Amino acid sequence: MTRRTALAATAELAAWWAAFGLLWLVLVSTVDALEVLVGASAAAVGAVAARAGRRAVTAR
Amino acid sequence: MNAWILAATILLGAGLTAALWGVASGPLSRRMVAQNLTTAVACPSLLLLAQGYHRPSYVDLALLLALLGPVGTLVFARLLADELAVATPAAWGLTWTAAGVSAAVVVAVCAATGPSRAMVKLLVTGVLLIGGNLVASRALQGGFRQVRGG
Amino acid sequence: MSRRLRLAVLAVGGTGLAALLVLACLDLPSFGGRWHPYGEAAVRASLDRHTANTVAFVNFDLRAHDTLGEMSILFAAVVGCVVLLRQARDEHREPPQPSDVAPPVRRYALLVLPVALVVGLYVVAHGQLSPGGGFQGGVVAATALHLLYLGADYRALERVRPIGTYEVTDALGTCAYLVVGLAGVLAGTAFLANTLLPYGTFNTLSSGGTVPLLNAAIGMEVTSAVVVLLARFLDQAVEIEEEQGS
Amino acid sequence: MADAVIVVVLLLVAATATAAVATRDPSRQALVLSLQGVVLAVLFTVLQAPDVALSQLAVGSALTPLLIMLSVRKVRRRARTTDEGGDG
Repeated sequence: MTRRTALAATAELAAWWAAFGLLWLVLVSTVDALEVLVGASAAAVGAVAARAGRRAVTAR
Repeated sequence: MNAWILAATILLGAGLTAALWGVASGPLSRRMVAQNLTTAVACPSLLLLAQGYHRPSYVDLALLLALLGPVGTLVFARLLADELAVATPAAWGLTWTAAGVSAAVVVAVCAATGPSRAMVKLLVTGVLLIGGNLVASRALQGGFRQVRGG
Repeated sequence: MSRRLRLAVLAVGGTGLAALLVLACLDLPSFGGRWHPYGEAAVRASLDRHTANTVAFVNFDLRAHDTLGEMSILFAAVVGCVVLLRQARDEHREPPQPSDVAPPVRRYALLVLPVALVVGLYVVAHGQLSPGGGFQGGVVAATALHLLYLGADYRALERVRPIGTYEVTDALGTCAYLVVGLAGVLAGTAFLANTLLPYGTFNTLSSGGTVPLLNAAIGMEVTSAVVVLLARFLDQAVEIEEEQGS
Repeated sequence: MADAVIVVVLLLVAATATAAVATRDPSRQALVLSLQGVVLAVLFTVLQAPDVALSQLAVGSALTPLLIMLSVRKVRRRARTTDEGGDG
């Protein structure tokens, strides 16, 4: 993995992570510190799944 | 009983009766279209019911149905692809009517909620519902044409 | 036994059942009444322990033993399914053909997969606050993964689904539930008693003592169990072929 | 009057269940069954049991159809291979 692809991968993950973090904030009713922490972890799982899914389909 | 629940009752009674009639008789293509219609009828009704009972947490039900309903239709479209290839269902009029009804319900419920995060959640549900409905209709019309054995 | 005799026996049994049902219905409290002794007791106990969703309180605190039983049933069912649907000696695997799915459908599947996963995690995490819980969220999260089969093909799904990991996670989730239960015994109270953790602030993620932990364990168990179950069904339906002439 | 929605949904449940029993072909039956899952979820919602409705939605809308349709496909494929094996 070259530096360029690593950068692209990080950017893709960060974009998905931000999108799902926002989605989590929309879903919950009250926002506090623990909620944000759990939301960030869930968004990270979602970001990894999104990238893995895209790669599984395109890389053939 | 308030106007929201009345609207939900009428939508459920008329829409699901039509869906049942379509799904239980006729050729496969008609049954598939009716099965897809189920989501488009039940999900707005759940939004109306959540508003009618003043329970914002019931919106989760509509959100889940908006996500999983089209997935159910995709399951049938994918695994019955050989049979669907013979007689392709075409019901874009019905699909756009359902999308219009969904959009109207989402706008009405949003207007009653007022600008807040809850409203954004309703909008997300609406987008997932209408987008899912359109994609499921597309999938029924040869979305899985080349699938054999897989 | 002739057909007439069988019908007569059926009629006698049916009449008796109908009579009993009618008798039972006459004694029921009226529909939608205000008198719910068990409900009121459960709501009071649930508020005592700062659990906003009374159903989650009943499932994971008051009747946590029942949930343990239900979880064991699912676990045993999945183990049985894995044993029954394994690849037999006279069968071989044929790699599934790649399929050609319409681009809009594929894009939709790739987008909804992570969205449904995040929503599933949300339903699991908020089990003690809003409708939902480990079972519902787990099923949604597991269904989300299979969008890869629907939107692409089975090979794409196999690439992101290491089945061994899910089998281990299934067992780990089951163990986690038991460990939380046993921790109560070690702390000096009883198995699955919710006296271990502080009850927290009402209507926040950390409220309800051990309820969120048990919820998370169930979510983990159900997600992996459904993935393993569907993997066996998909293997049989898509990959495994019987040998010719066997 | 307030219970009108419950009556409507109960009638729908009865009609859908009858239709599911009356359908013979398993794949057509799965279609009716997925409709019945949604109707049952609506029934649980109007009876104020959203947790149960959520379970019904999660299981009934995509998971049950997928399991049934995969089983149907396996059985059909098996019938086809045995036919071919018998010919050869």
